[in-house]
Amino acid sequence: MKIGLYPGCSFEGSAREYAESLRAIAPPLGMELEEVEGWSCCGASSAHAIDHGLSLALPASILAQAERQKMDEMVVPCAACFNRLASAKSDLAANARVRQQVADMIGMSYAGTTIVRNILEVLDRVLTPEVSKTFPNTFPHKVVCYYGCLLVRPKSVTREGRIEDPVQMDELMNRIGAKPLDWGMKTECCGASLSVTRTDVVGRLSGNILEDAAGRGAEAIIVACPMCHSNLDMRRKDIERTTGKKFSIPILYVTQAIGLALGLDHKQLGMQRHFVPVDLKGKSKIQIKPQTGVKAAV
Amino acid sequence: MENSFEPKIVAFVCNWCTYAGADLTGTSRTKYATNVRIVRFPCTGRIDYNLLLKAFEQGADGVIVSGCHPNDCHYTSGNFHARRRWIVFRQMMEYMGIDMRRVKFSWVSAAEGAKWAEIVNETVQEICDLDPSKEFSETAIQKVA
Amino acid sequence: MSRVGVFICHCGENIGATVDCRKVAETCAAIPGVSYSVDYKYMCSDPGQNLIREAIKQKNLTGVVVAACSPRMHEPTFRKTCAAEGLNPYMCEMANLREHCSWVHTKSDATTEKAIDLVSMMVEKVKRNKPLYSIKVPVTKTALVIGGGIAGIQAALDIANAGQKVVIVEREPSIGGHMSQLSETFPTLDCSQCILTPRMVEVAQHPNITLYTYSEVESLTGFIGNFTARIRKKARGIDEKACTGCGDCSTACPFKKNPSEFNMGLGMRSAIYIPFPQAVPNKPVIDRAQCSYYLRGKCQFCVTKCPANAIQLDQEDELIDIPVGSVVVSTGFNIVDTSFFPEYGYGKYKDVVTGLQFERLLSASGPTLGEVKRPSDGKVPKKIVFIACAGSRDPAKGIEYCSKICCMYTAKHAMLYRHEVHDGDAYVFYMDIRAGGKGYDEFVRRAIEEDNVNYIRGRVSRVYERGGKLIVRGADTLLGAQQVEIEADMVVLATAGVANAGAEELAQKLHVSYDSHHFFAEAHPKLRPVETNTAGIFLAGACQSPKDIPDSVSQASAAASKVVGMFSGDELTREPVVAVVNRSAPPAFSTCVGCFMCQSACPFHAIEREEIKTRDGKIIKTVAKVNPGLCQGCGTCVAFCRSDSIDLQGYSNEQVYAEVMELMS
Amino acid sequence: MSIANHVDVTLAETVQDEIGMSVNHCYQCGKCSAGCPAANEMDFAPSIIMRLLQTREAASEMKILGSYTIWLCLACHTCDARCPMDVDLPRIMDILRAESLRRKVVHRGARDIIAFHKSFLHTIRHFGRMWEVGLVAGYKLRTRHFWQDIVLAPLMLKKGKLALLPSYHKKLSSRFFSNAGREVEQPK
Repeated sequence: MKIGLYPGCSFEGSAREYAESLRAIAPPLGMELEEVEGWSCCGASSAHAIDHGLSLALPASILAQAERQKMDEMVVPCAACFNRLASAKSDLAANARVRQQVADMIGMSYAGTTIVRNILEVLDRVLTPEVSKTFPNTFPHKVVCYYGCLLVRPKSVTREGRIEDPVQMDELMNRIGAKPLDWGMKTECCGASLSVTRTDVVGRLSGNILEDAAGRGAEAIIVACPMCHSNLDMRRKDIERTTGKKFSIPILYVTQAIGLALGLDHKQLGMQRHFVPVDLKGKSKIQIKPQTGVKAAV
Repeated sequence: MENSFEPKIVAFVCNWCTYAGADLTGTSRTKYATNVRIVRFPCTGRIDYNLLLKAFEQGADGVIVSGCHPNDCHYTSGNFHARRRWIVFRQMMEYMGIDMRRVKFSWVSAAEGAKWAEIVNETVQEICDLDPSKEFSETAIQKVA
Repeated sequence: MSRVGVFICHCGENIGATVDCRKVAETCAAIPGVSYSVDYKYMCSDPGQNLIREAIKQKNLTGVVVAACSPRMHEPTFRKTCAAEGLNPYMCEMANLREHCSWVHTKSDATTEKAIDLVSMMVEKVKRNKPLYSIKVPVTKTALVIGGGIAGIQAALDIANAGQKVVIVEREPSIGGHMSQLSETFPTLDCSQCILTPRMVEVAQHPNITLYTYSEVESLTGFIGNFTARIRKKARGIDEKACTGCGDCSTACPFKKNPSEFNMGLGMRSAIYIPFPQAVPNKPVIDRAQCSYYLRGKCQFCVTKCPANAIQLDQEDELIDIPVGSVVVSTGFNIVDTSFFPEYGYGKYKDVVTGLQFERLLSASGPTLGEVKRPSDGKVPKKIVFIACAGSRDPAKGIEYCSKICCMYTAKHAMLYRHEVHDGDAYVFYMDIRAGGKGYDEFVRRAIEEDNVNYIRGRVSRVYERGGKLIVRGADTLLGAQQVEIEADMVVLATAGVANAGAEELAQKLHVSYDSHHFFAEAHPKLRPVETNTAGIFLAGACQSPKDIPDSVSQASAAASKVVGMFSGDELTREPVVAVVNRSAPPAFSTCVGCFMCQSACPFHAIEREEIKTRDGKIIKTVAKVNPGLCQGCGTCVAFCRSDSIDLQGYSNEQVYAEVMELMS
Repeated sequence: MSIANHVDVTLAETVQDEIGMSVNHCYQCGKCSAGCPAANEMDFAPSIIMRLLQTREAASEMKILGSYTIWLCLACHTCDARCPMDVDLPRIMDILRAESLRRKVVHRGARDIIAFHKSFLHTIRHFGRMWEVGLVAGYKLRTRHFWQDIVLAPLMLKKGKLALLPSYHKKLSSRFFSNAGREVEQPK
């Protein structure tokens, strides 16, 4: 299957292992990825936070380029970029006048013909149960799938039917022989957009996520979002500082888990880039103090 | 309305659904255009389509025919008969050269006060874009004669 | 030359504010044939009506046009007025200046213009009206009550006690409805079963009441006073005469693992079962979807075990036609579909239950025999959270309205829980407390003040499971909307009430209108709350809107009194709005050619063939004839008639053409 | 609070014009506040912001625009996903932030956050793409938080997650930026 690819900035920096693992599993899964030429940043959280025009212009320019390259579909592995592109697309579809203004801004024609897909939609298509049977290995681990916000909300943008309890990632894990556990933080926010400026908030929110995952005896948290990954992995020290607890649970990109099932080695999948070492033998070990009853009744 | 002229529109409605619906529009104080005059029938099944011709001949610019939704007819099947006869009659009116955009068919239930207001406003707007009705005097008469 | 009187009503400010009534009256005075035209503040008031009567007398009017509110509101009023003055009531017509003009337009010349058109249109009609005389039809003095819940039971008993015959049709195997599932009832906390069961028995034993349980209305034909109901009596698989209700069959049945409908799936029942101990009739029914005999053709344990040989596995559905004079619809309500609350984890977590399920957990006849135990592990919940408005007032998910009963039953639930589990904490998340009603607010205050139920004003965002606890994340909007997190053992949703599945279908069978939420529509929200738009069909209870028991019962009694009133005479007078085939003497002159298109079009089979014979009995021709008893006056036949031989009284071709021509002139 | 001193064009109107829904649509159930992951840090819970909007009072508007809340919103969309009245709070927050900047009444605690956004946009303006080093440098200069995350950088470098040089040099056309942005009306 030939499909367009918008890598997004993190693919060159903080999420290189995501890029590497995706590119590693693409051929065996029969995916041919065509990169959008001369792509720019999608604006992420900053653009729409303070400059609405920009938050439409940047995605529009990317989509316009994709159209030039005749892409019917484009996979956007970064959940944040996916969300920005998809919502800009629906905003532009909703209002012709705005569409025109934006087209003028970017100086390119924009029709909105390229369909924006997130990584799960695409993997679900190529990694069918049949295909998974042909895999050399399995990924026999207890995991929790963490979707975060950007893959599921808002419904209108993500086309996700089950926003409170999504399952595509869990199904993918099932197919590669993992045991996805039910847990409480599937779609809770990790605090990404305050990662740098309010690390304490991130510490608390991401802390809850690690705590719940570890508390249920998960061996790894599976993610499909560089923001979530960098918060849960790179910011592990900060989390431990705010929560006063130690967490050993590794964070894997969905593509890395699949890579392991495909029998690729850690290096091919960029595992060495993780801050939290990926050892899936030992269960993550931490004790969680019993919670108190009514929290905020102060 | 860009167009200045005030179209004359007559509405043939059934007593049980659309007339009641229009009453609800009133009780809920929803405003709509003044151009429509409602003629009340017991049932859309009663509406003899020659009345539409008569209306156009008399200079109506548009006609609304509205009754109960399918299956909701107070008399079980009046609205179905109306719909069936309309299929035939419409061809004749087209043959006579009447612009069929002047005739609006709709189902409005007793609970759909808001919908009635919408239908009236839409129709008035559409008819305004069509200019006053001349077809009948100009074409229809000659064709029939 | 006709002498029409035109009476323009201001309806206080309702019409007067936007329509220049004086001008309308003056303009209409000029219409040929109008000999009197006046405007007045309130036409429907006594002085107003006297104004009309005086005019009829003084000007000796031949017709009257009252331009006021909708004819659906006051046509009867003004027709009576005319009749009182000796003018045939059907010479009086109304122009709808309020609902169709003043209320939907702003003050302007156009509005007044429209008013004038509407009035003159009616004047042209009235000029062509003919005196009509109301039709007498016989009444079948039997009432059909659809639905055997508390509303149906009440209505049936009231009618039966007034000496009239009643037929009750209940879909379930037993009567009793939702009320029989309830534990205690607010605000008095008396046990639901204790007050209901005697009524149920009374129904079963009443000489005037025939009870069809496990049956449904297949169709309803005819018209007020003369309906025919076709009832499908679903096969129970039991000979009800022979069966003694001993229950041996259920004990014998090897398939006991079927979720019990009566216990909302919290308990199990066998494939052949009596829904609950106090069921009326106390006869079992075989659930053919679960019974091995029907699934695999094997196992007849019940048959062998039955001491009365009452089991009839080959029994089939029965169709019964019953003539009835009027119908009371009391099919009740249901609770919103359980897939409604993804964020509350209903269906995902066993210990998140609906209000009705919690009633069963509290009920002495319930799966836990009245002990509050949570479904997952049977432990007694020490911390319980009630979430109000679970479904109600949620336009985003489709139920905009307030379900009315939840505030009260939630207070009751919390209170009963506290009585049951003294060391337990009860929390209620609410938006508003709607406790209008006798002793209702006092009841809620008692829950808060005496039983120390913690009421927290705010909606719950999410419920999820952690370490065997249900984490309820809400906010306290009275403390600056600060977050509240409660680790609960159990969560009860104050589930919204919705129209019964199939309500729409039934409404269509009965030809009564229903609202956008599929609740049956009353004829007038204030003045005719138990009538429907179809004469002879009345509403009782929650099928019209969610209601508590007192409301349902009083509405039921109201409906019953309507029925009894209807049955008080031997015949009813019907509006003479019926079709007639023109028959000027000698009969041969009827223009009817006997194509009988009308016959095939008529929904009421009101068109008969009539042979016109010469004196020596030679048939000249066969023409159509309308049976005025059966004709409902829809007029479909008129539109079908190819030779203009059939016409509808009150909506004659002459009249409607005159209206249209007047409008456009 | 006196309901007297209204302002001529209220924030409520601005919001309504842009999201096509009256702020009165909110019936204050508090579900948004209940689910908001950042609510504990906020000076006003999201539902309180809605309430303040509903008052249409000059005083309330200053409270809103000067609030920390509008800057702490994570745009995680938990609120509007569950809002029974379909109120699009994240979009309202966007609008309020823009207005707060326009009227220059930004909460002092929000300076860092704005500094971050500014340096982010500055970086992509110059390199077309995000470049962590540039971003962080810019941020530190703006905020003087020189020591923040100082341990992270070398580690990222070691793990190959930090590019010392921007991967790509393509200035973004200035037409993309806020002056232009202002001309763009928010889609209804």
